[in-house]
Amino acid sequence: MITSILLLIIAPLLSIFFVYMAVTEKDLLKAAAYSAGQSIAYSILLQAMSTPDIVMTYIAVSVGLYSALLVFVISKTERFER
Amino acid sequence: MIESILFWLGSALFIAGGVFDLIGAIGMVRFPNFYVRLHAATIGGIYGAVLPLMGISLMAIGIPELPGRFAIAGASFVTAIVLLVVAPVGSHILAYAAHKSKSVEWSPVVDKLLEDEEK
Amino acid sequence: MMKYIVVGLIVFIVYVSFAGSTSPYTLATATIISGVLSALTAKYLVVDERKLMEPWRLLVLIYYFFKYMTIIEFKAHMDVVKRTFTMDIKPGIVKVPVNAKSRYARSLIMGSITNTPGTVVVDEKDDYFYVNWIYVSSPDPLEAKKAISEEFENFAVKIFD
Amino acid sequence: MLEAFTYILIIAVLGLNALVSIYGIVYGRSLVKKLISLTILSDTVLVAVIFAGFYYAYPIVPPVYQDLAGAGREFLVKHASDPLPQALVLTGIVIGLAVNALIAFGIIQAYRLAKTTDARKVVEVLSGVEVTE
Amino acid sequence: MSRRIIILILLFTATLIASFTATIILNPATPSELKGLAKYYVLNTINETASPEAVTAIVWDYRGLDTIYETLVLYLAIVGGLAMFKMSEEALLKTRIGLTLLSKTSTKIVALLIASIAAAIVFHGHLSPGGGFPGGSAVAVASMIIIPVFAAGTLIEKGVSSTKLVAIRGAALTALGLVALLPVVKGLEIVTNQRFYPASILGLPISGSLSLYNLFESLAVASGFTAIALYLSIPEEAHKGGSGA
Amino acid sequence: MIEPQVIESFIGLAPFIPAFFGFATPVLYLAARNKLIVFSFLLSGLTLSTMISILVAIGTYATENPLVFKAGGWPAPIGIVYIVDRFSAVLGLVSSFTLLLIGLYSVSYIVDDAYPWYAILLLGNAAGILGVIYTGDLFNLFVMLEVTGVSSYALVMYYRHRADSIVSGLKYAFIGSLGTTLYLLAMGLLYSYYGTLNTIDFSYKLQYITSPAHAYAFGAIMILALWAFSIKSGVFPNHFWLPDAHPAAPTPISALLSGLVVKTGLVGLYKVLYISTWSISGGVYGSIRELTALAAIIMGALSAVFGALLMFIQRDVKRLIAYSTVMNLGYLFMGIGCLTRSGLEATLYYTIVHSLAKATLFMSAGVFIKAAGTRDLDKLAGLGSRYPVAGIALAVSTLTLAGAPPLPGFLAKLLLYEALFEKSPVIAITMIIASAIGLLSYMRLFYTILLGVPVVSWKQLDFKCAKIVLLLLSIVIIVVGIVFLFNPDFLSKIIGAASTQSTINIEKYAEYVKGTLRLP
Amino acid sequence: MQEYVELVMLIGTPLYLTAVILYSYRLIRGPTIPDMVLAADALSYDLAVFLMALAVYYKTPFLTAPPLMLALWVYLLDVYVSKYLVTREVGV
Repeated sequence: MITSILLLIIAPLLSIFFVYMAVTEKDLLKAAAYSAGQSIAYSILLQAMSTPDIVMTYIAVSVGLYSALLVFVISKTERFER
Repeated sequence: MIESILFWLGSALFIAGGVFDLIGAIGMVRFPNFYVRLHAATIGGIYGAVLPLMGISLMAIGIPELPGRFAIAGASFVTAIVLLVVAPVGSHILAYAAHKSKSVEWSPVVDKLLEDEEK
Repeated sequence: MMKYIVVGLIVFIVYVSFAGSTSPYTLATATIISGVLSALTAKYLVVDERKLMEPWRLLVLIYYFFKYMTIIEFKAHMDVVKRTFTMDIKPGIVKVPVNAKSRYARSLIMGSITNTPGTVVVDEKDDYFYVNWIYVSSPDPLEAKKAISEEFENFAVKIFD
Repeated sequence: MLEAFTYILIIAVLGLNALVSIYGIVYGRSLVKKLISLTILSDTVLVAVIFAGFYYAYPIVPPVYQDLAGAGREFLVKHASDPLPQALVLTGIVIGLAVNALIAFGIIQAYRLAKTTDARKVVEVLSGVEVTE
Repeated sequence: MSRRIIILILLFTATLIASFTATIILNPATPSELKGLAKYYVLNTINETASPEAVTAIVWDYRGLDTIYETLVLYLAIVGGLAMFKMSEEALLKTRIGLTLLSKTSTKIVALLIASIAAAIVFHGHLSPGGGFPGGSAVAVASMIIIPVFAAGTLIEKGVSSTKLVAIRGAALTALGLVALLPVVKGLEIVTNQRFYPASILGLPISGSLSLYNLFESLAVASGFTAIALYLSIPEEAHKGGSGA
Repeated sequence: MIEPQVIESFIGLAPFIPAFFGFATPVLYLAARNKLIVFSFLLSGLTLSTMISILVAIGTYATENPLVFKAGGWPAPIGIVYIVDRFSAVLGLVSSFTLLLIGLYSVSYIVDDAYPWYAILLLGNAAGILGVIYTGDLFNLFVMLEVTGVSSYALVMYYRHRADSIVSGLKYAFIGSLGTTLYLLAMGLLYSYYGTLNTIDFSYKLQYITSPAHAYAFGAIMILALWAFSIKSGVFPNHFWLPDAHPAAPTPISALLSGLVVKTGLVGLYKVLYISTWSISGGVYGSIRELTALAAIIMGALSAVFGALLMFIQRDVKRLIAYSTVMNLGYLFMGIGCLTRSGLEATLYYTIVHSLAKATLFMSAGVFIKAAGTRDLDKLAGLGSRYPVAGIALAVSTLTLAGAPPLPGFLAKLLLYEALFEKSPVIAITMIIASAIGLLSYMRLFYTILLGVPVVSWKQLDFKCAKIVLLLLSIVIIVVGIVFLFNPDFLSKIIGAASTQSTINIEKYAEYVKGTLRLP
Repeated sequence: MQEYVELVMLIGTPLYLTAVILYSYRLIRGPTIPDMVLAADALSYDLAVFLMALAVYYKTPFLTAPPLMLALWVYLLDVYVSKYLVTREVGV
């Protein structure tokens, strides 16, 4: 019981940091890494809610594909937000 | 009998993995630059992840009333193997990329790679 | 032919142990999948088919795996754990000569070096590895090799060359 | 009490994250930054939908039967996580991915044409276009 | 200590304090049981859809129409990207840099491991969590790792092109659509499962159409993601020469 | 005659067939690599779905009750059901017919080599529009909105070498996906508080689930849904993407977007305000519902006035037509916000007229634009006499939209005016003012193109398909106008019966659908 | 047996979650990109273990696939970011 409660507290608190940093960061590659961190935090929350179908799909899309997509986009456009 | 031995061996590995993970994390925070932090991350990757995963697979086999214990054991063993293959590549290519792009400031004792490249 | 069987066997084992059951359904699908995947990938994975015929290489690999995970790794871990608290570090990149020829042997050495805390391979250029070392005791290539990669190379040559 | 605290905390955090990401969508300078904020917003909403079906049970397990005969029905009804929001979110994730991939393509193409990803400058480029067809 | 960090810490503490006080003042009753609709799904999934997995049962049977149109959305996005990015993949064959030796060797092994794991996820999709989309995306990891490590030209050289991949995706989705459409010939509604498809073949549990859907969906997802990665990996120099603004 | 029960099991095919044809197109393209084959495939898909929608429309008028299609045989709320009442059946018929004509027009309009992708996107869009109109499940509505949305974003960005189309497509995509994300949040709230996703089931749950917390949740659901739908429809505070996106697309797509895609928000609002909350009578829920409707009316009124004013100052002909869409969607939101039988009647008729006329207007303007190579209105002067068919179509559609008497626009405006006057004279007067300002712009368009003096050279184009389409559409518009205007009986049988079914007889409607529900 | 599992988890949870927080600190602070990606790596390997242990704790074999996926997809992040840093163009 205490383990899942701990997860339910820590994961959202971590996500605040990652979301805020991702939104305010000027270096877009760093922002992509923060967004990956945010996805990891959310997937802890989802796993604590015992939804493995979603976690699998969510990790695949949000940690993997979005990061790859963002790196592709950054490599084809520009890295810093002015 | 054999099962409780497996369970306790697995739990010992799991907890030891936690300790190593914590030490790795401390190293991650304390070390001064990226090239040194790589080694802390390796601690977290091998004794902090591969070993406890094997521990979990032993632990799962050691609990007779656990439903689907062989599934858990098999999956965590496969995960351990995948991590063993993947973890060095992660550190290695990150170090390679950091050195190539010169994005990290550090003061090494000796940097043969840089010397050879400048030659 | 051998390479297809070996690759198929690996796929079969991974599939069954990940699915975690030995029901007829799992075994049936595992057979189909291992056939398909080995037909597709074996030619890219296996370079020299003759080496697959020598089972002692596999025994050495397993022995190496256990020795590596317990003794070598433990020593290296303790070393870096100590440095985590004392902060007694002297990082640098040293050159390490390597004699192994085949790609798999070299990769095994590189992976082993990187997986031991304290050493990370940064780059590889004509018969030299450039290794990032947490405590450079000596910048000389041969001495560095003795400290870092000698044992790995012996095993790797036995297994893959 | 602890459960109530986690309940409120998660709602508060999801709300805060949604607000921060909407801020990013509206005030982000770069189109890529807007895209990142959009992904965060959709992720937050998806987690919120999952949370809509969440309830406190120990342990909470996936809604899957161990065997095909259907044993353990009573246990699952008390301990299974809600399957319907999971199905909805599965749909939502894929749809979000599709939209974001399309937007990413669009951003790259816009950069090729306008040589910038700054949202305001891109709009300036738009206003200077001769209307021909 | 920049302004960003200060705002972050303020937000963090404000959230914590707000939820503390809200808990103490409101102390809401937390939900402690499943909703009625969800109970129905959990209780009846085995009898009605022959699948012990309630999520897959909802995704492909109870609410199968949603999922088919969701695949359509992803398909349209990929096609839209292809329409926007029309250019030759020849440029990929010219320069092939790739990454280091270790990453190449490991990627080979990892790709094999991933493929077998993904197959396990796909083929057990109706029995355990997972299914078409997670399995297909796991296959796509393999090809998406190969692209940066070995360079995309390697794939092109082996005869993989994005148009072909989209065609594979279209073919897989056509097969998926046929699976959904076939019950119509017997006067049943589309996406009907258990009244048309058998629950098992030769004693192997396949849950009717669910395993077929999973198979085709995974093919479609894998080829679609690979297509996205492929035409995003065409270098910019190739674009500058030909068709500018 | 086919029994309605048989038709019921085929309704699902109407959106599914275009989707299926879309799936099969790339294989066909790789096999044939021929534009004509791909487009005939496209047209056959659209024809099939048009035939099904005709059948469905006949079926709904053959019985008193709506048709209920259960996907996979599952009753609501367990599975997805399509609830097709007369309102949706008529809209579906008009939409699929217009889509077919737009597809035919595209044959001669799309000449570059990305045509197979264009065909797939058009088919996907057709699937999405028909799905939005037919579905009776609020989450399925979200999926269908996204199908429509994604294909529209991609189609707006179809001209990949033009900065304006890419940038306005991006803007559209950002705003649109923000809207649907909010709608998804509303669906989460809906499931969390009411435990259902089906419209009729929701309406029955509203009767006995009441608490302060539920009132807040209901308010949030309504606000989020209204916001999302107003984004999809391009109504006042969220209209800013529309005048950029609609002109930037290829002309058939402009016709599609302005004629049909913006209506998806309207249909969604119909499903939320009429079908799923009909059971509310007074109380907190009642006032929330009234307020939402009032908000829709106010947004509609503002958008009508703004659209009319901004329309007047445009020089770009496609932008002018796009602003006219903003104005007309404002009228429609005002109509749907009335919550009365006459309001719904006026909305339905106006929607049909607007879909046909706006598509015709865009497509006829497309002929002139293609001929003159510019979108500047002044440079298009006098081209109407060079292309008689397109000229006639332009004249018919402009006069329709302006509300000239024998044409259907007149009756539509009359009905809307009466409905709004019942609600409040102020709103009715707002509509008249906006309408008067709009009239000026329509007349400017009409006079410049048809009666002006040519200033640029033009190309002679071979536009056989376009000519057929425009002629057909003009005839349909004229016939619709004459039939409905001079035969009030017909009007009450078709449009009146539809709106009666969804307002006055809604209880019977819902009881029938409830009979098909299986409550867990 | 269940009480022993509870005990092991009671000892293990603080260790792993503290490590998660420390890794996240490095991920948020990490002055350079490689630092951050390395921290994300270590974070997800750590979590892979912990989430796998959650399967034993919740007594269900169905929570085992996500940790593996986490490890794999973070590997993808590594590869993409380092390839970008080396060549600026991912696909070549």
